[in-house]
Amino acid sequence: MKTLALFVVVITGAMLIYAGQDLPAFGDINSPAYQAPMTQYFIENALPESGVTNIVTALLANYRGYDTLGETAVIFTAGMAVILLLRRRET
Amino acid sequence: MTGFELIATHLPILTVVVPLIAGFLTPIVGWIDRRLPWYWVMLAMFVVLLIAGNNLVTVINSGTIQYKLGGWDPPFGIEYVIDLLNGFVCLIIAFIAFMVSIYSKESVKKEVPGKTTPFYSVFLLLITGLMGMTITGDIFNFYVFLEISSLTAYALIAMGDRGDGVVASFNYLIMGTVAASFILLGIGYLYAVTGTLNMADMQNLLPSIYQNKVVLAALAFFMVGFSIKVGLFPLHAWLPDAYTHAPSTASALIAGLMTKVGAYAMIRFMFGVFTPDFVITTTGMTNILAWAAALAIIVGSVLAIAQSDIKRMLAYSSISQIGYILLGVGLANMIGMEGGLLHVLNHALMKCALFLVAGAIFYKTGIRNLYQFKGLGKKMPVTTTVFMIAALSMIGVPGTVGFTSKWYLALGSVDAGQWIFVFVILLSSLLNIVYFWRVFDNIWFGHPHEIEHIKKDEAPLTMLAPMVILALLCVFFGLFAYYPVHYVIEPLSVELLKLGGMP
Amino acid sequence: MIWILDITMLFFLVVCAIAAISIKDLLSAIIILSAYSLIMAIVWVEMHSVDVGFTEAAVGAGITTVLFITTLARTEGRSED
Amino acid sequence: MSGIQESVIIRTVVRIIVPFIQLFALYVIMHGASGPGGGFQGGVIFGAAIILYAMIFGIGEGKKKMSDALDKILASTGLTIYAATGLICIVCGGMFLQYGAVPLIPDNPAEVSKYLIDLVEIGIGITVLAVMISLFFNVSPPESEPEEAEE
Amino acid sequence: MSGILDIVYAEYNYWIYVTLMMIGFYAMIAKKNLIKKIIGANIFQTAIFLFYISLADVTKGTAPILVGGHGAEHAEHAADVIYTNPVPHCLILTAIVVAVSTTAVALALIIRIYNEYGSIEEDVILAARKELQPEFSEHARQRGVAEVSEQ
Amino acid sequence: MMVIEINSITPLLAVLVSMVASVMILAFGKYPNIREGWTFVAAFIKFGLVISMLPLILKGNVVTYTVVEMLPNLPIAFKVDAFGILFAITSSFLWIFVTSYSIGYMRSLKEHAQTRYFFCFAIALSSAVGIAFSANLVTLFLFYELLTISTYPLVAHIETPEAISSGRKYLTYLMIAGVSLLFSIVVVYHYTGTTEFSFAGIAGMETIPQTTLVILFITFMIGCAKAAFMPLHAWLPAAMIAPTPVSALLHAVAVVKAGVFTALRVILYVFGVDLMQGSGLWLYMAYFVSITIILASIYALMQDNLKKRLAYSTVSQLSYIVLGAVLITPHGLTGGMLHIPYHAFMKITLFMCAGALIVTAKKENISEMKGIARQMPITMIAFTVGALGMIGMPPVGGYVTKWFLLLGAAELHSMILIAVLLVSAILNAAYFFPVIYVAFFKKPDHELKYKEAPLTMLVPLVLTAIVSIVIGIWPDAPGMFLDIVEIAVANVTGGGI
Repeated sequence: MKTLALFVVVITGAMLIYAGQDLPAFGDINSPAYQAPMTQYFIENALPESGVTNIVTALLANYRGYDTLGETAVIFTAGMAVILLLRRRET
Repeated sequence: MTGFELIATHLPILTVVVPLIAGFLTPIVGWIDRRLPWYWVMLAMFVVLLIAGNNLVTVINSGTIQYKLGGWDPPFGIEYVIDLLNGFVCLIIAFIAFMVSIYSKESVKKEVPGKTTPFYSVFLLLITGLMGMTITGDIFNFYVFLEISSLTAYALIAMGDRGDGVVASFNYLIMGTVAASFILLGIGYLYAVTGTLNMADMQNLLPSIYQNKVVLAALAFFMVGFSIKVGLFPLHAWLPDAYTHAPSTASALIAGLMTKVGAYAMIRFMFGVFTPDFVITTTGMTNILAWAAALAIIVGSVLAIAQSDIKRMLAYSSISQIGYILLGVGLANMIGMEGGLLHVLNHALMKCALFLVAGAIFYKTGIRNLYQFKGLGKKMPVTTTVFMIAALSMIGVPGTVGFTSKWYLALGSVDAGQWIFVFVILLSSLLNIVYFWRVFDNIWFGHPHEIEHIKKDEAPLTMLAPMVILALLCVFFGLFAYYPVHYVIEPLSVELLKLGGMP
Repeated sequence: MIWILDITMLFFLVVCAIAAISIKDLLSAIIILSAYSLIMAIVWVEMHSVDVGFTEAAVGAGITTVLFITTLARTEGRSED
Repeated sequence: MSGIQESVIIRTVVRIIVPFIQLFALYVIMHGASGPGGGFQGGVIFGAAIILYAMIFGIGEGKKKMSDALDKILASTGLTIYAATGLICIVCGGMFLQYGAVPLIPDNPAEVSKYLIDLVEIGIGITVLAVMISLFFNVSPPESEPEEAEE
Repeated sequence: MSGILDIVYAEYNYWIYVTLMMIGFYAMIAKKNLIKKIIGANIFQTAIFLFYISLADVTKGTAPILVGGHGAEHAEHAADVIYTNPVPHCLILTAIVVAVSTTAVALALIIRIYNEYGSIEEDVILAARKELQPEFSEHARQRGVAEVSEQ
Repeated sequence: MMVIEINSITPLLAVLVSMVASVMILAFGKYPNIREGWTFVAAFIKFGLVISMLPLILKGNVVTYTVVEMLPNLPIAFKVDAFGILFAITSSFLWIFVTSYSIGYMRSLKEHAQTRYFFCFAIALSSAVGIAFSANLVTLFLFYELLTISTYPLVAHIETPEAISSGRKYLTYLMIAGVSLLFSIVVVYHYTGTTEFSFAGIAGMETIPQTTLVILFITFMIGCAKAAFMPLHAWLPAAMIAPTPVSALLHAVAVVKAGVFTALRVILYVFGVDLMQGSGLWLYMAYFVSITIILASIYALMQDNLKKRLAYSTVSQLSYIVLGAVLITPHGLTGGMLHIPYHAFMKITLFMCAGALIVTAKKENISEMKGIARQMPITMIAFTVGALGMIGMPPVGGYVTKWFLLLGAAELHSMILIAVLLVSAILNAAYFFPVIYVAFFKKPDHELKYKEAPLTMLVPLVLTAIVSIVIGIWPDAPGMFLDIVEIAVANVTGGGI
């Protein structure tokens, strides 16, 4: 089992390192992700469109508000799941 | 704008939001009266079914529906895109879930006593998760809903057999977490090189950077992640236990839907995020997939023969059937793709019916060992007939749904010049006969020693009705496969493979 | 630019991770995991993602640890590997 | 944990500190729009306050502050606030969660969205705190708790 | 700074996250103790988060909270500031919540497993399961066959 | 020859009648008289419907009906032509007799699960007629599989371990056949884009490369394992464990004839006469079936169990039919096709006699049948009639088909095939005469105290014996089988005889 695990882990690691060669450098301002229209749009429009100064909040609650609804649903699901698993009886 | 039009515009989002809100409110509904949640779930599922049906009809009539959540334009906000593929899968989800929700009344009462309210809450959230995964056009949103569906699935599976269910669920959780993390990593990779999260946008941006190693790594991580999710052969370890030990309702739902949605996601990512020529020719990913699927078909069938627990047998059979779907996709030609997609529908119908039957038998007799099924044909004639029809369908007898997909897959394999896959499909038919026929023999020919006089003792109507409907549909779509094929599958395959000069 | 600090903390992360998975006493492992989360939170804040760092501090070092420890209280504290 | 629970100093400190943590949590929730923080972090901190209280004074005491039923209802309510906000946007003629469509303040969708973001953050906060508490109550050992033994 | 250090520096986060991922992944697969597996899962997931956050960072950037707060009076000042990429932050906030939810469910499962089998060691549980389940064994299958041939 | 297609729902009704009846049989399972009443009614209606199409067919038309387009370009459709109706008339006509016979047999032996028996029987008959009327390979395959599945419970009817294992054997052979058939259909569809039968063979078959064509032909013939060609015959003797009416109708008529029918459909209507000749496949197939003819006869000779001997005789006789078809000459074709009904009538008579012996005398082995003819003269006379027919003695029907076959072989100047036919006739005589001799002339070991079988059994077997003689005396009576066969042969060869 341990050998197999090591094997799998090493393969995964190899894949990660392989991909790492082409990843944009750390802190690179010219990375595709930073230069993408999406990022620039958010930085420019967060305040005028959402009225909040924290861009992450604007993203979280407004542009990607639906993701956050899903995230809250995940939390709720976890709560329900734990109730389902550990509660002896319905109260 | 009238109220009706208002609702019509927002149907795409309602597909997901209706079960979601219903799921939130279930605890309150259950708090009012403990018997209410079932009716609540039924109602919600019925509404979802109508919506999903409407969505598909709209898509067929007037093309892809786009829905901008929050009113933000696609690359910036999250977008819902309903095209033929996910409209079709959504309808399957909605329908199977509706059937299972009807069925669940008695079964849940017996198998999950005293916890019906949270059970139904989780049930609805599972549907939400599956719907969300299917319908979304944004890869990160996909991940969020993937996690909703996974968490609910863990919880539902753990409600099954004491001990076994929990261990099965835990193993699934570990595997599922690995899968989800891989997918998250893949999403991160794609985001790192494209700077977008929208699937359509990504598909436009990716072709220019296909030589980038990150893209290939992302594809690999996605494939491994989804392979775990669908239980493709070498990564199937969680599946048999999970299916076997879950409560009947959950087994039917998860077996009918979870893996289908996983397969859907695989198809979506392969052909909707990457481009067909990249996955087919540049990387040869489809070819690898086809071989893995062929292996899964054989190994799943062979292992199914070795089982004596009926649910376990069905679980291994699922592994092999998933192979059919992925084989069709992996063949990557028109006919094979049609077969694979058609099998998504077909397998959902058949496997759900079979698991419901196994649940009904367990509900009535407490038996899961198929060698103890003697005399069941006389005791539960309707249930066993449903089993018979669904099983014949799995075998691929013409006139049932199993035949149509098998036909396409075989034809697709011939078209691809892969004769070996034809033999795999035919061999698996034979193996299916072997393991299902043991059950037939025991059901129809047995004389139980212990029960001298067998009385008819069927499961309650709420359990029987969905099984019978599913069995009838198995035959209906076997004979009238023309309709799904003509309206959905054929245009869909063209669209996916980018044949016919579509952009 | 405080990249020396950065690298030191990242190094600590690896040390913590290895310790967390190899120590046999589970309570210690959990506390180390908590420390790992905290360091991670600091690293993130240092990378200018204050929201995420804040959350990780509250969740990873807070709730997750509490849940782990309460779980330990209901199960057993030692691991065989 | 019994040792800690009997310590007078800790009990007093906790009794004093918990309201402040809660206040801080509310601040974090409301401050999410203009600085780090938000519904989730605030909810977790608020939940942590009650968890801390329950750890020191026993789960029974904790449950007096936050009963199971209340917990469930809060969890549902928070999410319902969120989803209802989305649906209100639909009713007002926008897309789901299109805050700007709500004609709360005419001609200034950004202001509307600011307030609705706060509302949504509160919804998240409520759900998160309820679930966090529920998680803790369910995961923690039941035997130290006399009420549950009666069930 | 020497050339090698430059390379290491340029991508050091990536090497760390790869290492952390491998550690976590290894623990998930190879560790027999269930809690260890979950610890591994946590490390695994945070490693991915680290990757995302590294992706977001920009040299000389600042946190994505608009400088100068509300209003347009500071707009000209704000234009000079480089903000880090907010998108991964948003994603990871969501992902952290997902991770903690998964952990909670996993811990609940572990408690249930411990209640059933009295152990959280995988091999002990496996042995206990084999003992408890004669009906899935080969023996039972053959017994089934024997019943058929008795007739 | 102009072939007019007439669209009519009658073929579907003919198939569905017994399906509906099977439901009624289940519904009235608790009332045996009503239950069997339904069987009778269905049998008569079915025969009526089939025969009602005969005048149209005799005019040289075909009746078509498309039930549903299952997949694009893949309909479930019926097309009744002369060859199809030949098989349909045979099986639906004999169902009437066998129904009566079954009632007597099952009630005399107080068999269990009679409802299941009649239910499966009705389904099997539907399938047989469905096979006869299929317009394309897929429809044929559908009913082919249905036939396999519905006859399995009949074979394993008595539910002893031996029966179950025989059932398994039956299933194994036939399902492998089914899979092989499916494979062949897929290949045909792949190359030609259609599976619809055509009088001259499916257009486009000639484009298939030679090797593939040979493999295809082989897989098709494996698919026709219901026809019990020699290496694949083992299921047939094993299936003899079924109740005798099942052996009689299904394993002398419906199932095995379905196999042969399929083989002929494939040879004549898929490959087509020209392609068979062009590729030389006919010759190999002719030699191949010749081996079956001879070997099976020798096997029959070695059996003491009467039903098993009849089973091997069936194996041998079935190959006559295929032999006739692959001779490709009009005479050979006539002989082969004509043997379908002729063999059916004669063999069913023999089986029903064997069943009567089991019911009244409880005897299955030939060596125990000494002097039995004194007690059961009618049965044994009918048996003799059947046996004479099989050997090919006038005036019983069998000589007609043998004559045509010999003519066909002679036209080809193939001494080997002629020799095969003659040798097999001698072998037939060798395994039937001892039975007759033992029954009529040997003295019983001790006093025999039983009488004839019940009337419900006796009447059908006498009637089929009479029919066997009639078709031998007036083979060319108008509207009789020879007329139909002539039209069928004209269809495939593209002209008159």
